[in-house]
Amino acid sequence: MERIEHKTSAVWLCIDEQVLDVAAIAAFLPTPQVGGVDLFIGTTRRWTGTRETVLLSYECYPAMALKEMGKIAEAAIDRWKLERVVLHHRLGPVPAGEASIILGAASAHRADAFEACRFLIDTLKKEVPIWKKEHFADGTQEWVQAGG
Amino acid sequence: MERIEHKTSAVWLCIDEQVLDVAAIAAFLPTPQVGGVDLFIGTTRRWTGTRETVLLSYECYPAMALKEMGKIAEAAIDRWKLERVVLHHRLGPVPAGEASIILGAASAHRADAFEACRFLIDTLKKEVPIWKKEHFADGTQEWVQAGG
Amino acid sequence: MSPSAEASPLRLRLQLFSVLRERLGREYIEIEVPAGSAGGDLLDLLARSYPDIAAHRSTIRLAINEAYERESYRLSAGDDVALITPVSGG
Amino acid sequence: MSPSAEASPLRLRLQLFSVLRERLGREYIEIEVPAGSAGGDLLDLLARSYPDIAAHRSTIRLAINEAYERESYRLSAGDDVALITPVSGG
Repeated sequence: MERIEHKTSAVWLCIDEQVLDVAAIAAFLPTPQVGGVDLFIGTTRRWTGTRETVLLSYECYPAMALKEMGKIAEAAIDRWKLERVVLHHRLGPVPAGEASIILGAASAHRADAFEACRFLIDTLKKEVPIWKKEHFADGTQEWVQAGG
Repeated sequence: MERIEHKTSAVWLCIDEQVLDVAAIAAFLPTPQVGGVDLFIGTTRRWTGTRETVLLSYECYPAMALKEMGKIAEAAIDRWKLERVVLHHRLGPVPAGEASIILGAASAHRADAFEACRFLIDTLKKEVPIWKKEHFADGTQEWVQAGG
Repeated sequence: MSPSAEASPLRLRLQLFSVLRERLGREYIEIEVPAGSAGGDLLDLLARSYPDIAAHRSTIRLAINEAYERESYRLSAGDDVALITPVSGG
Repeated sequence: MSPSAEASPLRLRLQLFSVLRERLGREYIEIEVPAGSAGGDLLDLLARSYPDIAAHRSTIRLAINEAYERESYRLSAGDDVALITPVSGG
């Protein structure tokens, strides 16, 4: 799938099969009014108890996923005092240890950034039409059916 | 001041006059047990209402500051299920838009990472002997006397 | 609309993803529903025809024209419909 | 300790930072306190000698040997003392 992206002065949304670029995201977020930035990075966890995951693979409904990500960004901007918001999601295979998602919120004061970032990930996991399949080391595969 | 640093398999503390390296921090945090990483980045805010800040300059009590940062990291590890913790603080002049601090917490599940990261910054601002001086565009300077 | 147009059934093309795409072995279903059908009627019809959809009936959300809609949504010609099983991004 | 050792005053070297370092124009204060003095006694003595310290007396925390200590802490020879005004890192 091709990279799909929407970038304004305040919001940067992206869905892409490439490795996510935390430095570019951290560079985008500050503005002259920003004092605090919170970033959430979701990574493929190799071990869950004694079960080993080799990779997660993600698929999405591209146009709708980007629209839903935009709605979440707008909802966060309505609710907290934010200067900038980022939502980047990786698609396709994401090996253990790599990032599948990076979300960020930048605000004058840190409380807004923390609360908004938590909202971004909690809401994205419920609303955005993206699905992950877990590929275990024993060769089995399984669609994950609920936000985790 | 020379860079002072303490790095183990689980904790990376650093106080340095150089620009903080968010990519290196984001690369350190994941382990095979990590699913969620929360990073807080504190930046020099240029505008507070109509007052313009040119830079913040930081000084510290170096040996004690690193020890206090270590205590905070240990307290977070005791309280939440964390795989890794990072506390990096920049010293000297930090121009508007640049980062003075980057803190991170990595855990199997995101709730621990978010709560721990918030605890790291809130506690650091109260306990670690580091002081900031605000340099305004009108030429005045002022030591900040309380965590902000 | 004329009475004959009202009576003619609605042809829809539904997008499938994730577990439904895999179980049904395809990305789209073409289906006809009676004119005036709601989203819930469509899901009930699909559940009768496809056991794999029946198994997920209670948790499928409808997306119409790239936005979630309630099951009471009245379907129209040209609607872009997708079946959204519980999402798991992040 | 012998009675004469107990009676001899304690010479301490205090580190200053931030606003106190700037106001007093130096990084260290050398001071003698009576043997057996507590941290709070030291702060009271400093406040009587230095108006700039008096102005901050109520918010200064004592660091002894690179850790915060209560004002009841009994000072000893060789203690590494620092005056910590409210911190503002981050």
